[in-house]
Amino acid sequence: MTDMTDPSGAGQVLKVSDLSKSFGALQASKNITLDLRAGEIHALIGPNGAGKSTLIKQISGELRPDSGSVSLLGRPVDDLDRVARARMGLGRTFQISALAMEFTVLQNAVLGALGARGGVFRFLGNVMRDKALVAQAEHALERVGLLSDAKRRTADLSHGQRRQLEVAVALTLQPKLFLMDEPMAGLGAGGSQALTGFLDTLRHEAPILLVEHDMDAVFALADRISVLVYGEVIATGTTEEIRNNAEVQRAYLGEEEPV
Amino acid sequence: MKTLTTMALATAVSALAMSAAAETKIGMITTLSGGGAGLGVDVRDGFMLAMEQAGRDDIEVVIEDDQRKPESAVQIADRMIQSEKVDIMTGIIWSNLAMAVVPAATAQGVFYLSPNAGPSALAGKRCHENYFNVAWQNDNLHEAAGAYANDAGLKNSYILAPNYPAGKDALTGYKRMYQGDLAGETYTKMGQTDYAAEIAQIRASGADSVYFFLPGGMGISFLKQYADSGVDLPVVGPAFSFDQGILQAVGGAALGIKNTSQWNKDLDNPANTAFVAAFEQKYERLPSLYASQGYDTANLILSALNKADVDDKDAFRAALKAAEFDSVRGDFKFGDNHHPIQNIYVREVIQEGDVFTNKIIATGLENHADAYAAECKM
Amino acid sequence: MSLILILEQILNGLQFGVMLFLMAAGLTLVFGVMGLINLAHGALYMVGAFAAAIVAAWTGSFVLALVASLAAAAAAGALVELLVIRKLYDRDHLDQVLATFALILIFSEGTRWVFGSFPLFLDVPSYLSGPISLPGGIEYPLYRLTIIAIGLVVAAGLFWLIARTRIGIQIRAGESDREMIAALGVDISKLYTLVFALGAALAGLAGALVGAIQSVQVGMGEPVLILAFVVIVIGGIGSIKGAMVGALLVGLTDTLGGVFLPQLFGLFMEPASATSVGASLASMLIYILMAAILLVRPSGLYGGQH
Amino acid sequence: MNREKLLNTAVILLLLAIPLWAHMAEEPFLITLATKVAILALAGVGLNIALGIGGLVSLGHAAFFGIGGYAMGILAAHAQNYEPLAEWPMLIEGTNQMPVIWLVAVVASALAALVIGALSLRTSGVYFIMITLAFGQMLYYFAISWTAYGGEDGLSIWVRNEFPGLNTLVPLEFFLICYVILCAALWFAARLARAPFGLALSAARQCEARVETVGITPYQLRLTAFVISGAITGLAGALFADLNRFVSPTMLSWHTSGEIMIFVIIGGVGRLFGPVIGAALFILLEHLLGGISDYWQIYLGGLLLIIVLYARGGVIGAISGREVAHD
Repeated sequence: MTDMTDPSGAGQVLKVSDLSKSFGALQASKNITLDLRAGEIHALIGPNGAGKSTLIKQISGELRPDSGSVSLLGRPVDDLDRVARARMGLGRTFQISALAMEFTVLQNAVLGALGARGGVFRFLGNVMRDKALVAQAEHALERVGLLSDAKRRTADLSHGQRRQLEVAVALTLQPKLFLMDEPMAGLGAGGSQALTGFLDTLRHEAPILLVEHDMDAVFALADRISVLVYGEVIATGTTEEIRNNAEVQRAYLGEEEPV
Repeated sequence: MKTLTTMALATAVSALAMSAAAETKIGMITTLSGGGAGLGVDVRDGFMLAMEQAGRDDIEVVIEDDQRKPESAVQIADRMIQSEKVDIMTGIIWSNLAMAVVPAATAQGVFYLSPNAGPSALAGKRCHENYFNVAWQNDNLHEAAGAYANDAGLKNSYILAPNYPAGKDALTGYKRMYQGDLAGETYTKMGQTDYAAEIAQIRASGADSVYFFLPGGMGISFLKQYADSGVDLPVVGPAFSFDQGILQAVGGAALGIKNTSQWNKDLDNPANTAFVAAFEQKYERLPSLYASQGYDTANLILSALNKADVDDKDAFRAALKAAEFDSVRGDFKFGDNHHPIQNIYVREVIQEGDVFTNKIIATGLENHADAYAAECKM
Repeated sequence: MSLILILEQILNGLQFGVMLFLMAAGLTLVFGVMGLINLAHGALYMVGAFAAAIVAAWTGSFVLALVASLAAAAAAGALVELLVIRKLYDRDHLDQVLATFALILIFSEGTRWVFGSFPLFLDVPSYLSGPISLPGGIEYPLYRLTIIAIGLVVAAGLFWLIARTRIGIQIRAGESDREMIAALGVDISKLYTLVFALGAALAGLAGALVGAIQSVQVGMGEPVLILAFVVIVIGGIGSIKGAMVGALLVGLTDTLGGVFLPQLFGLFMEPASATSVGASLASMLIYILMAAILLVRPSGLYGGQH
Repeated sequence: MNREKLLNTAVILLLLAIPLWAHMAEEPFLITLATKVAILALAGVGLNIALGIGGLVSLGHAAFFGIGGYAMGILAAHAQNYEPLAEWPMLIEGTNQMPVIWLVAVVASALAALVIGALSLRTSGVYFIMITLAFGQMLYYFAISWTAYGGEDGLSIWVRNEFPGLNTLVPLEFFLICYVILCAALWFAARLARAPFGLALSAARQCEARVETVGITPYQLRLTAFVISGAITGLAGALFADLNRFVSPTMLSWHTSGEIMIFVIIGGVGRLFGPVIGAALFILLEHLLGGISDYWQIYLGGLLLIIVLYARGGVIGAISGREVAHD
């Protein structure tokens, strides 16, 4: 196994050390260690059921690991819940979109801006007339290409558009790092390409830990790739290293088209 | 408007024409739906029987259901007084509803005649010249039970009642007359249906008798469970748990139990004989205590109307106070606080054919007045 | 206080708990399998008691009355399931609360319409009446012992049904995954009707058993219903085992609290106010118990995540 | 104006016009009915904040309604008997001034909502429904056995409490007080729904994970909503007690909780004016159906079933024909 973790810890935005989690007999995470550095896109790939979502949930604070530790921006966050980690600057998108379906697209984005700014406990002013919040929300929508849909009901969006909205809401938080769970799913070729181009520019704003099945996107975007199989990281390295890694080919890529 | 019953059934003219002719308007608020509706139905039926017998076409009775909710009762009362301009009100079964309605009604100049509830406050400090109680002050039947316990030589009673004001008044009333010791005193939960724990306490307490006040379904449950428990101490209670409506549901468990009442169907006076026969004929069931109270209330009103116009309040009040009517209880008169001074009898539950009913076996208290009359400054 | 009295009170608590279990089992089963919260469960208890009272009056047989209570409540349950409840499975809890609240109004007032406001008569059969002597000199009503026995037999039967039979397998499958049992080729709507009728029959049986020593009247189901809710919340909604433990806990707490709290207060207060304060506190005791348990375990003692 | 707004305007104007007409036509009971509608609608507006926006199905709101009622009853009873409420550590007198009573009712019910909410909101879904129901029952049994203030008999107040400058014994003037409070509550609820808090609370109902991911704790949102909701319902309870000049444990029973919920549902969940229309319809039905039969609750139950099963948007939904708007 190729260890590419930076031992010095410099520029580490996220560090996962020796994380383990079991559900009964099933060990979903086995001594996982990985990190995310400033300015990079670190892709996490692996077959279905490899434990990617479980890992994401432990990083975001939704699930508690049995052992091991997670640090954000150099600070251990094992005792912090999901809300606190979000406040520290962890922006997240979901595999199955988690949006307020009755809201308009803009309202969802404004909610993100509100969460970032704080001041939720205000009871009288009209939040949709708060110029700063709306501007921030519209800016985020514009960046993902959803501004023209701002007035539509979220429930009426296509699956791809919901993914875009997820990214936009994460953007409004101006996070220090992104955790993206399959943002390309259901996007179609054109949308997928557009989002790939966008994420490419985004990495300079904040690094991204990207879980993705779309291998074209992964190999186009990722600076580094980690391969998760049966709850275990079997390899971490540059796209080139992973492409050539025999173990990876055997365990994972071998079953698919050669990349 | 829920039920508008226009009297004067002797002549079947249109309701409209009659209400125009009516000179006296009586508002009856009573419980006709929900828990305890049986009592209201009996009061209403007794009351309307007397009205029908009188056959007067100048009296209109408006009947409304309070659902046993104080809030409903208050609002119906407001409407009857404000919109329908009733002269006389009656019908309320429960003390808490009476406390909510009566003070405001009498303060607005309406006469109120209680056919059932007799809370102590209305007999004492908060008595009112326009308020008459035709049934009893709440403590009366319990006092008679205490007196009977002395007569029967009971020396160590276990007493129980629900944990609410009328329950406390009941035990206070019993203790006021009772001279023996108490083997135990228990307040049960309101609406409690299982008395196994209390019966176990009674068994262990060494009591020689049990006195209980558990109105409605609570009494049925207690009696059935008591009969089944094998504890065979004599039981005494007020008439409420042994009345005609409820007795059939208790069944044999009540046989032989002594209970106190100001009325029974075997009271030997012409008014009562006629009443029992007429009630059975019209409604095809035996009259209850509540029916007798409704009947007396109506006859008291009728007797006063015969002597005075209801608009002449002082004259009408005096006519009510005189209480010159043939009560089914025999002698009936009011004390200074407008509460009855009357005999309270001891009855025993018997079986006639397949119907459970009561017979009078003794007089518990003679010409008994309530304990609060002195507090009434009228 | 003698040991015998304490033992007798424990038996009383046990009997109360067993009766609550019969109510709670149906509620928790219906919630576990169909995800439905049913406020009208108390109405089925009332239906059972009324059916028993009527059949007992006709035939004079208590056994037939019990059979009638099971049949009538199951039939009423199946009917309600087919007409109303079926439409509620995919709805949120709010719709379920309201629709079943509406059913309470209809059942209660409908029963009053048909049978009037006076309580009906239902008595313990002569062969079960009166007390028997237990070892240690306890005199205890035979009928209450019978209730304990019937309740325990029903509980055992229910555990067996769920653990060992085909229907039980389907029920357990339905709890974890509705699609899976559809995939197994089970007619899910028939299963739901069956489970609902089973729950209703248990409630009806409880109503009839209890009706013989209490009063058979409109509205008799509601106080019991609320206690049954407390039971399943304590036990964990959907768990039969939780319902059993919760029922016994509530039965014993309520009975023993009602007996001992006033005496406890009597140690340092004058008797009149001690009985009053003690009785007040005793009536709130099970709710305090429930709040305490939920503080420690928000989904009850044996509850999973729902 | 869309149809929902038109309907809302018509309803609120009608609620004002009927008592004004009744006053001139000397039909004081109609005014009393309208007052009851306004007060029950206020209770519904309170519940709707928790239920409609926050999705908190509380079957224990009777607790706050009753606490508001008892705040009025206790203060006024002490005032009418000239007995101080407390002599130690300081002398506290009862009062018959409505503004003071309202303040106490709001604070007391808000505190109760804080305690009950803090415990209940640890659970969710069906547990939440049941635990709120159980807390309501706990207070109900407490009130029944609390004989110092009447126990099951309740507390009667001989004369309605006073409001500076008005004669509250005149039905119309008391109605206007209630009407103004209802309008203020509606205004507040409308603002709240659009405010940052309303947006976040509504989002927490729709998708808890979304709210957490943007760094907002749903528990705090819900607890705040529950407290506001309880306080408004408590204020309605104080007014209701003053309307009847009477308070009893009936106000605390779970049937009351069910009825408040029925107002909200008949009108339409989450609709600003849902409780107003629901309460008006409920009172109307009670009086119309009550005239047909003693067993009117059968019809009420049937109607409720139909609305729940076939008309999920309630009356407003049926008339204005569109989903709840959140803009």
